[in-house]
Amino acid sequence: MRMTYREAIRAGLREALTSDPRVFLMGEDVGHYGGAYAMSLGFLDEFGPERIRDTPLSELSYVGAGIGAAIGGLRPIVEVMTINFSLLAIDQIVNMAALYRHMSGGQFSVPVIIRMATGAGRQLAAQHSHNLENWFAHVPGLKVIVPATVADARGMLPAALAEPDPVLIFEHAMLYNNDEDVDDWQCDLTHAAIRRPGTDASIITYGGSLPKALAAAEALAAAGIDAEVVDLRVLRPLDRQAIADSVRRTHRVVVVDEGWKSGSLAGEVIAGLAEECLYDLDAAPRRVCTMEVPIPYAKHLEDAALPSIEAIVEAVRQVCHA
Amino acid sequence: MRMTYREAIRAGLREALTSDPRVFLMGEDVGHYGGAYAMSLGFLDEFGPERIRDTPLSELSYVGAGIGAAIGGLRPIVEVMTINFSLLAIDQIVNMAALYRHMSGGQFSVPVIIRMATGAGRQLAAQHSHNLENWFAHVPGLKVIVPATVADARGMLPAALAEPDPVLIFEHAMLYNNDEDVDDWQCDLTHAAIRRPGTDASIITYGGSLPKALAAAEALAAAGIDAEVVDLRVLRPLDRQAIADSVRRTHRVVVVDEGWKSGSLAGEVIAGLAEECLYDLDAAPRRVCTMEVPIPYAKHLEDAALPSIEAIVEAVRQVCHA
Amino acid sequence: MTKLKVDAALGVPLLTDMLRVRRMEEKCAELYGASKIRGFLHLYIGEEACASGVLRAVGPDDNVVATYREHGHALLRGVPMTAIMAEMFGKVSGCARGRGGSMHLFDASRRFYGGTAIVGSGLPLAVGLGLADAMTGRAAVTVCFFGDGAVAEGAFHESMNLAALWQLPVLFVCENNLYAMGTALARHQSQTDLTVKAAAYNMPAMSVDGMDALAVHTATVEALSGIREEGGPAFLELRTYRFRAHSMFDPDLYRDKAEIEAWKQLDPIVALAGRLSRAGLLDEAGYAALEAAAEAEVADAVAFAEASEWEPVDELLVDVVGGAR
Amino acid sequence: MTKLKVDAALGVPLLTDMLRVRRMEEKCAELYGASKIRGFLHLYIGEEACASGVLRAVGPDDNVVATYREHGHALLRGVPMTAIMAEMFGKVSGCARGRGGSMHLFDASRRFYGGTAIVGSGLPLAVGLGLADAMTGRAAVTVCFFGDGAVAEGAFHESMNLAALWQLPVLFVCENNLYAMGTALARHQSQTDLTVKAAAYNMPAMSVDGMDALAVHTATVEALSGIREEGGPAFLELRTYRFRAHSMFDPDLYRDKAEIEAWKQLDPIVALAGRLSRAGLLDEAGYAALEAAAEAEVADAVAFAEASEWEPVDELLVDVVGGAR
Ligand SMILES: Cc1ncc(C[n+]2csc(CCOP(=O)(O)OP(=O)(O)O)c2C)c(N)n1
Ligand SMILES: Cc1ncc(C[n+]2csc(CCOP(=O)(O)OP(=O)(O)O)c2C)c(N)n1
Ligand SMILES: [Mg+2]
Ligand SMILES: [Mg+2]
Repeated sequence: MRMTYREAIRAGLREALTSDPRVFLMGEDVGHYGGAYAMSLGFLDEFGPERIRDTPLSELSYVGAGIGAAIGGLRPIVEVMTINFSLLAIDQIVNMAALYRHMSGGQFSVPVIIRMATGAGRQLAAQHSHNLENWFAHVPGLKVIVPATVADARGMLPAALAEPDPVLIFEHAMLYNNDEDVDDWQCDLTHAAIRRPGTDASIITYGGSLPKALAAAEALAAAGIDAEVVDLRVLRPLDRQAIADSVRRTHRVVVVDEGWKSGSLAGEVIAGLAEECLYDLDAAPRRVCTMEVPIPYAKHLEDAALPSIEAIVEAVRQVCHA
Repeated sequence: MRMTYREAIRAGLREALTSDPRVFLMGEDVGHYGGAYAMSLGFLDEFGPERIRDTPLSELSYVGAGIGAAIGGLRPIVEVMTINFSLLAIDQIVNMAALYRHMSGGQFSVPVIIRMATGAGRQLAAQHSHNLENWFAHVPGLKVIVPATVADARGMLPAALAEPDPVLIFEHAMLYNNDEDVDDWQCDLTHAAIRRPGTDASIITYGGSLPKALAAAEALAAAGIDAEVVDLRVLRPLDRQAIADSVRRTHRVVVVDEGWKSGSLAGEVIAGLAEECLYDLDAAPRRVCTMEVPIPYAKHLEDAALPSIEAIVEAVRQVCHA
Repeated sequence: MTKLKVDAALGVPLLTDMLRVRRMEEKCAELYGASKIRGFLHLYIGEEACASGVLRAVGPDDNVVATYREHGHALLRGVPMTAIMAEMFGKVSGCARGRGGSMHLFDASRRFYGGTAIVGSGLPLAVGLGLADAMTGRAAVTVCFFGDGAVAEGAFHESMNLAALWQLPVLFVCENNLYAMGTALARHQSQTDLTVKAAAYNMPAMSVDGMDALAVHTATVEALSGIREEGGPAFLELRTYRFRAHSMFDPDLYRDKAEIEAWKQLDPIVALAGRLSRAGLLDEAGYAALEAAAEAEVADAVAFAEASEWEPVDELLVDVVGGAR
Repeated sequence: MTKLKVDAALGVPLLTDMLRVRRMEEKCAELYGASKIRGFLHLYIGEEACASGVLRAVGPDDNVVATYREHGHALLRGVPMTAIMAEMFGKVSGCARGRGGSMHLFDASRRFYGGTAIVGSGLPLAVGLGLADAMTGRAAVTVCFFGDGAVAEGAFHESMNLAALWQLPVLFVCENNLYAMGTALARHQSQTDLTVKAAAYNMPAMSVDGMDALAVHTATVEALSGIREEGGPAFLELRTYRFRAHSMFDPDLYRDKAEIEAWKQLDPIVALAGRLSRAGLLDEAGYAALEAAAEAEVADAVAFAEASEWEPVDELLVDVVGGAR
């Protein structure tokens, strides 16, 4: 069945709301507005205001209330409009959701889902273009997932709802209108996926950068370089095995990540490879990340700041000809 | 002159308050209480309530007000009691302080200093034991410094006050009572420092882990391994040259970092080395980080979670015998 | 409430202000359709009496902090329309070199501090600017605009308390347009009388018809003189309405057409023009001249923006931190 | 304010509660000196009337959320003193397996949700628990304790608004001990009458003498029945005082000795014991028996804690995430 990434998320939300009375959706403008990205358009009529809850602009406390409601036995899906605003709620996510189970000696579960749009690319400028998934991926107690395909957009939400722990879902806003044929969307939250097998180099990426990586791989194929594209899917815990396996086959690696380079998730991937399979690397690994600059509004500057297909192609060429 | 880390910070604060009328200190309990870590004891009497400002428990807004006062021409030193509470203020730090200059086209400077205690080791449990310097070090527009020695505690604050940009100072709480003879404390905010030269392996670290790294190096010396200890001092921008230079000499590297391993600053250091001097590495690099768990209260569990001298020694042995 | 007497010395400038903002933004909407302007664009149409009434009362030494719906505030603070338009085009001649766009207009020389897009984030900034002025003895007020939605943020609460506690010269101006994006006031505030909030901080408060530029102006003059005399902050609620959708992406499904129409009857430009005309202070030709001037200014601004250059890509990393540019 | 009539059926249990908390904490202070207890230790001594008065009014189905100064709340919620003491020793038999310590006491079976140490962080949690109950139709109230200092946090503002907006069954109990660490109320609140804050959220509020366990109890009963009947939240201010320093690290330089002494004259234990005695409801022997029982319980708890095991180090990573333990 052909559907967009947005439709896939919507279908997952609707299924959850329909099948589990403990599930409800809460966030800014999820109700009367229908979701900033139209993710819940029509849901208010369908499920009523008790289960489709418009919140005030109070990120810290409605995220915290979602955490509390999860501890209280419900299965809240909290939508934070974008990752940019999650900084106002990050204390509750890190200091409450992530720690609560362990520091209580395992007495409580916190099965809350926190979804948010992430990423740049739409000329929304510095305060509305963050990629900070790596921050959340640093925190024990959280699970961090990044659907990059329509099938994962469809399948990862139900999988997340089966988790006993807080799951953060990052939806790159540039993916919402992508469409694909989706037949089998059942999936796990433990494995990375090879989106394009290849033998000459591994391009490791996630989220909004996957389409760029695949396009780069196509361009490289035309030039005789057969790149494998690995989609991390889950940023915490990382599927280090899959990463290492790919690199042990190709011996060359480029990591593509829309985060700023220093301290990026890409850095963690490379560090893990250096620790685990240093001698399998036939060339110095490379990162294609966002330039270390607040994202500017002007299109040509934003484009220059973000990872591009050309930059990925160039990086793969370099590792292959090293 | 012999002084403690605490006295060194106090001396820097006093000097700044005395010499520059634009400087003031603001934060929770910096005045009547004298600072949670007694950093400003007596300052209220000495400098008066206009310049030693007790704030309400309103991290987001007093940090934001410090940013605003800096934009307005002052040189605020904002004390956030500990890094744990900075999560409540992180939106203002990232979305305002870090971005303001660039997104205004360079019209404004934000010369604010934000100081905070960081780190674990005193049985303060999960919510009071964070190390998240790596998060801040990820953000363009910020400068992140981590004095690990008494001389740096003395010298880095005046150097930070000379910066035109937001500077975050992380003071590891386990260092406050350390003492040293300090004669020359003039320093820059650009270079890492070799705290112990060595030839067999590089131990790269910062902040509260430096004393552990030095102790490990001593233990290793007794066992015939001559380890170099590099103190990063500045986490953003990283002195990548110094890191690479050390490893090019020793060919073996262990990075010690009290942060959780996945997504740690240590990972960034290793990633940089893999990119820049892969062929200089004679053994897979290793990280000694905090276990990926909320820090427990019980002493034996906290100790087990944190980097230990023994673990550093063991890691260096491993890279040396690889 | 009895309407204030209108006089030409104030009425005509206020009308001029509002017309300039209105025509500029209508053009922006058009240019958005033509893809000349991109990103988020939040129009102020319908709310012009707020910025004009307030900013005509503010002096050059005062500071102004605004939100992402700040085209009107920037313009009426004195930022040239050319620089605003160029900014929205993303050109280097823009008031933020094209880096900010619609949501991030800045002008240091006019003490216009943005243009920030995290709801509520301007309030701590305003407190800090007020603190700097109070500590240096600079006689100035910081005027901080924000919406009703921002009132729900912790930043509002903390900033109001800080400003009142430290008696800082800050005027908090809440442009209550009854909606935070698609969320009506009563769905985001348990207490919809926003002046009651100010009492929780011991802060003087006034609520004014935000569709009446003269009333806004008078209230602002009063509030500012209170602040200048007493030193402490004040809270001003302006009851207003946006005629357009929240942003260009908003299908505006959450408001009654009838409600929108009723508010449009209160158009602040039509209202003030009518009063000036009835008072014999502005005839048709006079009004037409104002219109024509506004349109000419818009045309100039667009031409300027079109003709301007892009910031060279190799300047991308300039001004991330300080240093020679 | 006229004192409530004291009756033995309530007065003696309240006194018993307070004595148990007092003796337990005095022992904790001693054990801190002996390095048996480490980390932060925030004593509640002087404030016992608050927890006892409130918690005697709360039912087993209700939820309780507290702060880092929560030994008394945990104990009076029914957490065994043995488990509390073992927790402070860091033993696996503690109510959080020794992972939490003084600031993080938990007991799921008694609906005691901590024990959290980020000031203000319990309020959103309480809102969420209240929301869960409201949505599932579980008849229960969530009682949330916090200090005057927490009132300055954005979390307070946002949580009060949410609870009132959604009419959730939450009782917000502010233990106003006049200081946030070393910062006196008037130095952190521009409006020191905290009940005015509740008005900003349209929430009913009461202020009570927090040194009088009976008054606290009566007010709580009233507030709870209001919540159970109306559904919506309420705010209760308890005016109290801590006799000891903020934590074991605090040299307590910011308070007048005379002020402390004056408050000590209002010791809630002495006050209630005196009233019971004057009313002929408790004689010296009766009081001595309560004392002795409390002391015996403390001695037991310490012995239990001493005798308990440490959590094995190889369980360090258990329960970071869910799964078989
Ligand atoms: C912290 C934060 N949360 C959410 C948003 C998304 N958002 C932008 S404007 C807006 C509504 C703000 O309403 P209000 O403060 O009333 O201002 P108005 O747009 O009505 O002028 C929202 C939810 C944001 N920019 N920042
Ligand atoms: C967000 C946050 N900021 C600062 C602290 C440090 N701190 C712990 S308790 C406290 C004072 C709290 O005062 P109050 O809320 O009145 O409670 P009390 O201690 O008087 O019971 C402070 C500043 C903290 N734990 N959390
Ligand atoms: Mg609004
Ligand atoms: Mg207090």
